[in-house]
Parts: sequence; C-alpha cells; structure tokens
Amino acid sequence: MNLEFTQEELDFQKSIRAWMRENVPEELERVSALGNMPTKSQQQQWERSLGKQGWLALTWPEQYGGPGWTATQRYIFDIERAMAGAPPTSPFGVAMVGPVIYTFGSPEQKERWLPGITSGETLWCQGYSEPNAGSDLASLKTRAERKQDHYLVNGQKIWTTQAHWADMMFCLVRTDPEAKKQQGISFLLIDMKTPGIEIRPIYSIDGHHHLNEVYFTDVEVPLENLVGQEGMGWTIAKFLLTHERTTIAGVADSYYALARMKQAIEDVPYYTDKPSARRRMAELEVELMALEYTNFRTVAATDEGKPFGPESSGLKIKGTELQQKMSQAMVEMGGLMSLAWDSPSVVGNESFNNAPRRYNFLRACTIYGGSNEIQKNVLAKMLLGL
Amino acid sequence: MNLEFTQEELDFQKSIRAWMRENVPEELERVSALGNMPTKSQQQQWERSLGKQGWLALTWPEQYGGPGWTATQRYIFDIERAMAGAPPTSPFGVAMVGPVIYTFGSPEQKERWLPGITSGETLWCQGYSEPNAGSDLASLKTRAERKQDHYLVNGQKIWTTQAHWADMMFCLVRTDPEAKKQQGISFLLIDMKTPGIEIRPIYSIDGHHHLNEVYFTDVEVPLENLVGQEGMGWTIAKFLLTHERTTIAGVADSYYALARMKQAIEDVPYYTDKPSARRRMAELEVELMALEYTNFRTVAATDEGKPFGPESSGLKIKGTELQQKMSQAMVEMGGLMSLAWDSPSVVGNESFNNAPRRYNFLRACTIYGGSNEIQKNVLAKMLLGL
Amino acid sequence: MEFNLSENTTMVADTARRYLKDHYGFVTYNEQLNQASHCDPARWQLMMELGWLGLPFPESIGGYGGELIDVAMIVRELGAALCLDPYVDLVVAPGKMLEYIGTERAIVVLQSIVENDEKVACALYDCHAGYSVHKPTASIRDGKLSGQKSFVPDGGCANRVIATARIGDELALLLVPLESCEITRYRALDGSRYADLVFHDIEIDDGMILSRGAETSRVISQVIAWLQALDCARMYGAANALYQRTLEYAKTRKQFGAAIGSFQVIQHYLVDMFTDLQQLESMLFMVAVKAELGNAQERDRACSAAKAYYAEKAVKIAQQAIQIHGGIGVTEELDIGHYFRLMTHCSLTHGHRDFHIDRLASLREVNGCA
Amino acid sequence: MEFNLSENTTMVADTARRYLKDHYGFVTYNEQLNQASHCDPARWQLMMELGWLGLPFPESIGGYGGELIDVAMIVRELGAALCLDPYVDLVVAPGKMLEYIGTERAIVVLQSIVENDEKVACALYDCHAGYSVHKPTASIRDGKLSGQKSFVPDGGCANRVIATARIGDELALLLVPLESCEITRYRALDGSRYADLVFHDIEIDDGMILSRGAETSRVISQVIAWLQALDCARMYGAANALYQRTLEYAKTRKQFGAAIGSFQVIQHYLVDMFTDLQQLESMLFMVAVKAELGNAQERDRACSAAKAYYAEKAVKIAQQAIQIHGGIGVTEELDIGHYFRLMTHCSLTHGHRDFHIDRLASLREVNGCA
Repeated sequence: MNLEFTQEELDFQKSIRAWMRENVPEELERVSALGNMPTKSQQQQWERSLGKQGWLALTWPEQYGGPGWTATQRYIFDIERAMAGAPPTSPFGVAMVGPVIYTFGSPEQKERWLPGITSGETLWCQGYSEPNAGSDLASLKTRAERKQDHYLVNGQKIWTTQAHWADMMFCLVRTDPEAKKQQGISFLLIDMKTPGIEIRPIYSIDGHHHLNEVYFTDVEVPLENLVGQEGMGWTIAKFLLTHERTTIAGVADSYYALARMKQAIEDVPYYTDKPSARRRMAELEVELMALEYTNFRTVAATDEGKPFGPESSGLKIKGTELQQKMSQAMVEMGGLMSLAWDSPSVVGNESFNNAPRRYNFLRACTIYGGSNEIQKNVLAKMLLGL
Repeated sequence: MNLEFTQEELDFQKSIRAWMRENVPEELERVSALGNMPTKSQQQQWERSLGKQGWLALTWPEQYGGPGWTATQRYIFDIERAMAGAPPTSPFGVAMVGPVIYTFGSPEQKERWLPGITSGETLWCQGYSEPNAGSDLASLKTRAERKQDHYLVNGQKIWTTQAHWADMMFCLVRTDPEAKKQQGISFLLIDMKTPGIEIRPIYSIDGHHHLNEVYFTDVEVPLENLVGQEGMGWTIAKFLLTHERTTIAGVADSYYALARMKQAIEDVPYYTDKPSARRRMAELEVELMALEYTNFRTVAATDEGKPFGPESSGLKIKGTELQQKMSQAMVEMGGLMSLAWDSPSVVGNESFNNAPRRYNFLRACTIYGGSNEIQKNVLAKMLLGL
Repeated sequence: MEFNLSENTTMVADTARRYLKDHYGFVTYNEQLNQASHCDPARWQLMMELGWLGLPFPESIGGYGGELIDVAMIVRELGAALCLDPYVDLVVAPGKMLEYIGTERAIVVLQSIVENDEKVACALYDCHAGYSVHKPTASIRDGKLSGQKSFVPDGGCANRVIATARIGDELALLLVPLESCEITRYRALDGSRYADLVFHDIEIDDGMILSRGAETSRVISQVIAWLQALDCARMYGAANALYQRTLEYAKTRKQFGAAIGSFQVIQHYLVDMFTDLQQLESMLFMVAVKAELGNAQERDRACSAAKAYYAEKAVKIAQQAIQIHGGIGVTEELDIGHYFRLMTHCSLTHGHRDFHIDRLASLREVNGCA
Repeated sequence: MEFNLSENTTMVADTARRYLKDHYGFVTYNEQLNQASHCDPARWQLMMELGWLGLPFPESIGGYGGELIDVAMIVRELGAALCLDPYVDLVVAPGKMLEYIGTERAIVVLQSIVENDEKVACALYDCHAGYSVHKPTASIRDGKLSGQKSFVPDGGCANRVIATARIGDELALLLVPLESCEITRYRALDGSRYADLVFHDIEIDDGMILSRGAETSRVISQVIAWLQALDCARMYGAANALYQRTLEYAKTRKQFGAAIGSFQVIQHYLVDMFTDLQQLESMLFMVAVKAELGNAQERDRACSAAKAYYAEKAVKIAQQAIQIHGGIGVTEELDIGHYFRLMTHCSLTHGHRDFHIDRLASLREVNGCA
C-alpha cells in the first residue's frame, strides 16, 4: 500500500505543470473557468499542440505514436491538464477509432489513419446511435450494401457529437440484413465529405450545437474502409467498451469544477450563505475522494498489467452521477445569478451565470454511451451473476 | 378550497384534547415520549378506556359500534391522540377483522365477535405471511381441511405481530389445494387457545418481542368460524387493502416524533450543533407537510363520500419512508447518546438513548403489509397502466 | 376542510387551458423565445378579455376580486403550456404591490395596468445581495437615486418599474420610468426576458415614492409570498406535463423488443414521479391558500415549505423525465428540455431551497413545531 | 502508487480470517452478547499468541512494529465476523495513547497491555459534550479529580482507564483505577460493553498524570485518527459481509416463482451496493494510510472524508440489506440485523457525519481544495 507518487512521478508532474503553464492558451483557460466548451478551432489548436509533443494518443503503444507513459503518468497528465484549465481531448479519434485501427486494422489502414489522429489533424466522429437504436444499439438499421468496389450506405445516425466538425466518421452499419441482430454488423470508416451525406444540427438544452443527425443517401464508401471482416462490428464495439478506463470517471475535471465552485463563491462580494455552501462543497469533496481513490486503484492495477478489477466497473456510473450533482450544486449555490442565460455583461458572477449551461449539458452524461440503467443491467449480469 | 376546520370541528378538537389530557396515563405518555412501545397491559388498558367511550372502532358504521364521526373528526382524534402521547390502537381487530366481519360475516358472527373488538376486550392477530409466502402472499400453504364439523388446520404462519397477546387470529388458509393459487384460499377465525397451536417468539432488532411464528398441528376450528364462503379469502384480503386509508401515512405520530426530537435537542444542555439539527428538522418538516396535506385530501374526499383518489395511493410508501428518515435523523442527531442501548440510568438524554430502538423497529415498516417495492409494482400496473 | 376547486376557480382553470390550447403551442413558444418583447399585443388583448388583468384585484378598483388560488390555476396552465407571456411579472406582481400600498397614487397606476394601458415590472433584487429583498443597495441621497437592480423580469416590454431603494434607514418603493435607467436586457434561464438596471443619479420627486417606512417591508413580504406560491403553481403545471409526457413515452418507446415502461426500474421511476406529483399538488393547494394569510408566520412557513419541497421534488421529476426520454430529452427540439429549464429557473426565484430551509429553521425557533 | 497489501499484511488478514472462522461464529457472538465481560481469557490468550497485542507498537517496546493498515485488516475481519472482543478498545486505543505519550511510565503500562497483564480502557467523552475530546468537563482541583465520563468502551473488564481531564487551563491524561470510580455498566448499540464513570474527588498523585499541556491534545488527536480509520475498517468488514449475504439471498430466495435477484429493481439495488462497496474499500485503503500521517491537516481531512463517506454509504448498504431480506432481516435470529446495529454504532463513534462534514468545511477554508 503506497499512495504517494514516486520521485520520478513527482518530477514528471512538475514538468507537465510547467509545460501547461506555458502552453494552455489564456482564452482556453477562460472558457474552462466559466464551465463552457471550446470552439472547434480552440479545441483543434489545443489538440495539435499536444500532438506536436506526442501527448495526444496517451494510451497507445509507442510504435503507433503513444508517449510510452505509465497509467500513473497519464493520470498525472490528466490532472495537470484539467487543473490548468485545458479541456479533455476529443475521445473519438484518440480513445476510440485509433485503438480499433491499430488492433483490428490492416497495415494500410494503420498507415493511412493513425498519423492524423496522433497529430490532431483529423477529427473523427462516432456513428453508432440511430433513432430506434439508442440503448438497444444492436437494433441499428443503417445499411451498407457491398457493390463491386464500394459499399453503398443508406440510413441515418443520430446524436452524432461533432459530426459538423469531423473529417471522418467511424460507423456501425448492417452489412448482412439476414444475419441475427448483432451478427450482421460491420465497422466502417466514412469520409464526411463523401457525396450523399447530409448533416442536420441538433441543439442541446445548454443552447449549443454539439449533436447532429447524419443522413446517408447512396453514399459510396471504398471497400478498403472496412475495418476487420464483415460482421465483426459488434466484436469491435464490445472491445471499445472494455478499453482503457483510467480517466472515465472524470475525476480530474471534477476537481477542477470543485475548485471553480469555491473560487466563484469567494469572488461574490456579498455571498450570503457561505457556511452552507462550504458544507455542501465538503460533501461533494467526500464523494469525489471516494471516486478518486477508486480511480487510483484502476490506474495502479493498469500499471501492474492487471486486468480491470471490479473496482473499475462503477467508475462511469459514479463519475457521471457526481458530475451531475456537482453541476446542480453550482447552479443552486448561484441562486438568482444562475438565471442570467445570455446576458451580454456579467450579472453578479460569470461562472454562476454560466452554471446552468453545464448543468443542462451534463444531463446527457448518464444517458450517452449506454445509460446508467443499462450499465447497471450489465453489471448485474456480468459481475453479480444475476 | 378550505383548509380550516369548521367551528364544530374545532370544538370537537377541544373536547378530545381535554379528554386526552385527563385520560392518557402518565406512564403511557412516558413510553411514547421515549419512542418505546407499550406493554400488553398498558396497551389493553388504554384501548379499553377508549372502548368505554365508544372511541375504538372509529371507522365503523354506528350500528356496529362506531362513533358516527366524519373522517375529519377521526383525523382530529388521531392528531390529538398522538400529540397527547398515546399509542395508535392495534389495527388487527378494529381496522382489519372487524370490517371483514361486518361486511362479509353472518349475523351470528357479527354478534359474537364485534362487541369484543369495540370494547377492547378481545385482542386479535393476523395470520397471513408464511415462510415461503412473504411478498408473494398467494403462495401460502397452511391447509384447512374440511371435516364433519370442523376444519383441521395444519401449517405455519410467520411474522405474526402480537400473536402472544392475542385471543383470536384471523387467518388465510388453503381450503382447496387443487384450485389455482388465489382461488383456494379462505378466511378463518381461530381461537388462539385451541389445542395444537404453538407460538414461538421472534425477537426483533429493537430488542423486543413483537413477532412470532405460529405452528398449527391438527388444530380443530369450528366450521362456523369461516367468514364468507370457502375460496373467498383472497377477495376479503383485497377488500382490506382498499379499506380506510386516512391514517395509513402515520402523519399524527410523525408530528409527535418531530416534536419529541425538537424537545430532546433543547433538553441536552451542551448540544453542540443546534443550527444543523434545526435545518435537518426543517427538511423533515417540509416532507411531513407534503404528506399531511396529501393525507388531508384523502380525509376530505372520504367525508364527501368519494372513492380514494390517486393522491392516496402513495401514502403508505411516503409515510413509511418518512418514518424511517425521521428515526434515522433522531439517531444521528443523538450522536454518542444513541449508543447507550440498555443503560440503567440516563446517559445524556433518554430519548436519544432510546432512538436506535425505534430506528431499528421501523426498518420493518417498508417491508410489512407488502414491501414498498411491491406497492410500486402494483401502482405501476393499476394506476399508471404499465 | 375541503380541497375541491370552487366552480368559479374550475372555470378559470378550464378557460385558461382552452385559451392556451387555442393560442399557444410549442411553435408559438419557440417563436416567442427568440423575440425581444414578450408582450404579444394580441394575446395581451385576449388576456384582458378573459379577465386575467383584473382577476387578482378587488372589485373596488375595477378588478374581479379573485383569490390567489384562481391566479394560481392560470399560472399552472401557463406552466403546463410553457407560455412565456409575463402575466405574473407585469400584472400580478406590480398589481399586488400597488394594491397593498393602497394609496390613491398607487391605485391609479394599478388601474392603468388592469386596463392594459401600461406595463410595469418589479425590481426587487440586486446582483449579489442574494434573496434579501429588504436591504437593497440602491439608495436615494439628496433626491437622487443611484445603485443597481438585477433580474428584473420585465418581459422586454415594461415602461416603468417599481423598485426598492433605501432612503436613509428607511426602505422605500419607487416608481421609476425605465427610460431614465441604463438597461441591459437578456434572456433568462426559462426563456423569459430579464433586465438589469443601473440608476445614475436619477432625480426622484415625491410623486415617484410609492411607499416608505415600516409598512413597505410588509407590502413586499406579502407580494413575495404571492410570487412564491405562483412559482409553485408554474412548476406544478410543468411537472404534471412532464410526468404525462414521460408516461406516454414509456408506453410507446420500444427498446430491446419491449416498451421501456415494461422494465421494472422505469416503472418504479414513474411511480416515484407520480407519488411526488400528488404531494406537489397538495403543497400547491396548501400554499395557494396560505400565502394570502394575514398571519406572517404561518404564511412564510407555508411558502418556505412549499418552495423548498418544489425545489427538490419538482426538479427531480424534471431530471427523471430527461433520463427516461434519453437523448431526445436533452435537445431543444422536444419540449422536455424546455420544461427542465423552466423548473430549474423557478426553483431559484424568490428563494432557493437552502434559503427556505434556513428560514423554516429560524421560524421553528420562534414557532415550535406543528 | 500501489494498492496491494504487502505480503505481511495479507498474512495478518488471512490469519485473522482463519482464526475467527475457527474460534468465532454467530453462536459465539450470541453468547458473548449476553456476557458481562467481553474479555474471554482463552481468546485473549490466542490473540496474544497471534501477535495482535504487540502488533500496533514499535519493536523497541516489545511490539511487532505493524502499521495501521495491518491493524485495520484485523479489525476488518473482526467486523466481518461480528466479533465483540474489545481488541481496539483495550489494546489499540490505550496502547497507542501510551506509545505517543512515550514517557517511561507510559511505556511500562503499555508493556503490561502487550503482555496481557492488564486491561486498560480510554475515557475520552462526556455525556453531552458531543465529539469535542479536547474540552473535558472533568477536572482536577487541589489534587482531586471530579466530574464524569461516558461511553467508555471497556468491554466490561478493564481495571484502569486513561481519562482526559482539565488541570486549570491545561488538558491532561490520567491513569485512574476503575475501582476508585462510581461505575454504571451497560450494553452499547453494537452489543459491546460500555461504562459511565463518575469521579468523586479522587485523589490524584503525580504518578497518575500521564501527560499534560499542549502535547496532550496532539496525542489524543493522533489516537482518534487511528480509531476513526479502524471504525471504517470494521464497517467495511460488516458491509462486505452484508453485501455477500444479500447477493446470495437474492439468488436463492424465490417469490412469485422466481429468484428475487431476477427482478430488475433488486438487481439495481445490488449493483448500487456493490459499486458503493468498491468505493468504501478505496476509502479504507486511503484512510488506513493517511490516518498515521504526521501532517495533521492531511490526516484529519482523510479521516473526516472517510468517516463521513462511511456514515452515509455503509449505512445505506446495511439498510438495503435489510430491505432485500425482508422480514427475516429485522430479527435477532439472523446476523443481518446485528450487522445493521454495528453499522449504526460505528457511524456515530468518533464523530458522526455532520461533525465530519463541518470539520472538512472548516479545513477547506484553511486548505483550499485539492
């Protein structure tokens, strides 16, 4: 049992902290400090600067462009990144399609797609959900028909985050309509500039445009954009679910949010109820510590080459519940200040003015990637044997 | 919309309050003030004194010995009873078997059993649950075989509250083992002194003896103790579930508990955290008010001769949840004082010393009479149409 | 005790529901959301014809002598319809303020509101003075008003505001033309139009002082109690709409080959929403009666209990409505998310949960319980 | 970072588990529950042979130099077995107190504990002074001790107590023979044996004063931190036992023709218990390491966070265990209800949830967050 970082890790932390201090753009810090989301260019500029350092594809094997860090180093990096006010990197390239390509892809696919991910040049989006395949993903209907030299894709995806930013989409499609539910599904890479793709924005209740519907009408996708074999889509999707969980709990960003919360209260000259706000923050901090140390255990186990233990199974559920709870606390502590939705000037305190946007946005975090109810169903079956 | 009592009701309240002041024995008040349960003789003495007034069978038609009060009067009575430190009356005779007998019983049965209930002389217990028929009551196995001039009863009941006090048990038994689950069940009255009945105490985690197992070995029950027809047991059981709900939420006793809680905190000379205790009590009071006014609506509807509306459906769930929450708050506010389980002298404060017993006892209130999970299943089906 | 709505109140509620069904849908709402003024003249005219403008006020001044419960039933329907028409902000709030002030001057202004001749808003809060309405930072010195007001719900269309300010140690209510203030307008969380005001040494003549001294605090408290009750009414309308829509969705939305309402966990979520909704309705009846009581203790206890309860339970209903709807629930395209914002909004106006729990805890000290 | 138990600690835990399996079952527990003394000589002898009496103390004084985590793993197993042997109360608590005092006199007493020559308890709390251990009401005047102590966990068998008292403005730790006190003995909520003491002008000679002055407070705080961590260890053992038993029950108990574990609501209850249990385990590791830190701020932050978390989540697990078990869970006949009482008990010792949240909130003010 040893909860301290080694001297090497502390040195690493110091160097990352110093780099962050130099390199996180001030405007990005400000975006984070207010609980906002970066614009496409802010996000991409930031990811490119990480890419230049080789710090983007953190979990990847070195041969594909990973930095060769331990899980502990990645965790330290994540803390320093968050506390410096930088946003998390977009998961679609680095955390999702990248590992799929270097695990299941052909040598040509690796060569073609991986460099754009590690450099932050290519932006990806994820084409999984469909209108009638939400929690029940295996019901998806988007059809990819194999023609002479291409797949002909027809159908519709929904809830596609950043589709309007993306260069590429990785997509689950049905290649065999005869096969049973999970079996006819394949994993396809689609260039978002291909004719026949139409993107319709969906505005979220934080007032912003993150999500989209994507319509495919006779979209021709080269055969070489199939990853693995036809019918392997479901296997690949499951592979992603068990991949890397050391930051899934969002501990680093939650600590940053807690720090912002405390700052906001101190910043309001006449804040009337500091003792009660402090108690509430202490309650949140307790939950955050429990999550943090559970997360530490997953990180430490990863560094020892162990498989994810049962302690990691609740990280997504607990992490998202806590994010929601914290954002709600922020809104409530803001009182009337939380009502100023789009005031051109600060009303009382800007962090509180912005708080409801984050609160609203985070309602989705217990829904996407498998709702917490679905997560619990799976845990009951897989882990508890019920 | 009128939330005031009429002048008549206020006068009624005044007279009940005066009577309670005169007639609630001091030792009974003390029992309640400490959150304890009365002994058999305390309970029976109290019920007899109500019986003498004609105030025991409150909901019954006057012809059978009811006082002819409105639901509002009964509600007022309940408040005054509770706030005077008197315990609720045992439900088994007055609220359960009595209404069954005057609704389904023969003239002879009415004449024989009802007077003992209205006077408080006969104590009843309820023989429903069995070891393998808890939430799933219809699985019960206790067999009553029809012989020449009696039923021969064999089997076992469990969780029988006050069986060791009771003169009589009303009992669900299986008279037709061939019939489908609910259909072969009958409703039988059994004299607890009949040979072949054995009572085994079950101690609860409050340290007291309320519950029992009751074993029947070749117990002969006269044929005339069958209520209604054979096979009507399930119908009768369901009738009871929809009967009178104006005090099911336990509002009166919860207000009394809240008052005791406040008193206990004021009584401890060096209580360190009064502001936080007061906030916590305010939170409980808010929930109690919501329950109180929902309960008022049921009372008022009853007086207008309306059937129970949807507002009454959650009363048991909400009422029991709140009782548990309040008793937990009491234990927690007591801090170390709540640890003195059986000290011969007061340690700090006697109400806090006793608090865990009530807290422990009340764990059962979300379980008995159909667990809250079962209640929710039923509401989902019956009321929400799911 | 009697919990039935009177025939008259039922009629008011039914009429409101029909009127909104005919004149205000989700499309209307979305249009209004993007408009700078929320006082649609046609609908305002209709509201006047329905008698809403006079409803909350005594017949003696040209009103219809309605009770708080009547107004609450209208506001409940406004909440259920997501309607942003600033009826409470520009009629009820300033109107009750003027009625309670009761001076000849005040009644004249009230009558102009009732007759739809002008729009008056209330400016009671500062930008960080929390919920304390009795200690404004704005003040009058040497006949000049300076200071600021925030969170003024004027629908983007008021021409005057009733504002609190201090004159020496005294609390006062002033009637200030908006054109004399520096104004920043913005959209509030629920989509309504708010304004922040700065007073730059505005000349105040005696005619602009509606009320001053001890009486003023009492008037404000009475009006705030009305507004707290109406917050609950609006939230109830929204919570009920959310519950109905979510139940319907659970019955029709299929996943894994079955309606999601067939899953036990979803069933229990919905039962919890339903039972909470019943209790929310009880609390609405309770506060709608008690918020107009003369006994300040009982009134404030009722208002704080109701708002604290709503801030927890109605908000929880809105959260669960989104969770059960899944992705579609967090979009601007469906009304669910809009109700959700409304709910958060109303849980923060006129005291959030902490404020009300604290007030109850201090009232208890005086009052004893039950 | 490394969360594995050392080989040595693992051995300590395994040995404890085997020892308890062989020597302590639910039957033993029920017997002990009704005994006036909880110091079974045979088991005490075995504990000594297992090295438990010396484990928490430095080798220099005849101990085995174990760390808090080693002791925590023993206490976890004691919790899991419902064992009432007052190992923490009569060995760890007084022993660490004496070790930290560190005077020759104190070490002599510590050695007599380690060698099983006497039983010493700690008397730190008053009957209504809450959790403030630094301001006892007992005091010494003119060489005589008067006042009282409550909640002294002496297992019904201590012969001396280490008690806090004031000498003028100074805090002191005294070693008082129990025979000189008026004693009331009783059973505590978890079934352990407690005593209340009254001091009637007991003559105190200098040899009875173990420590006085500023140092004393520091010593007490260090010991309390150990005890808070061990509360968590005991609760973890109980919570894990409850979870395991409840999962097993859900798989075997049939209602409506199916195992109750097949119902989705029960499944989600159990998943919540399981994920909470994982986090409880993490917090146990955390506090077991940090509660022996020299940095008082970090130590107290860790202890308060852990105890506040346990008071909520471990208690919730115990409540759910009963709810899922149904009727049988509220009886004395099954161990479930006994674990439930243990859990409530430990959530109240050495600070309840409110106390710890308040302490964290005030530490934050000094510390800043994370």
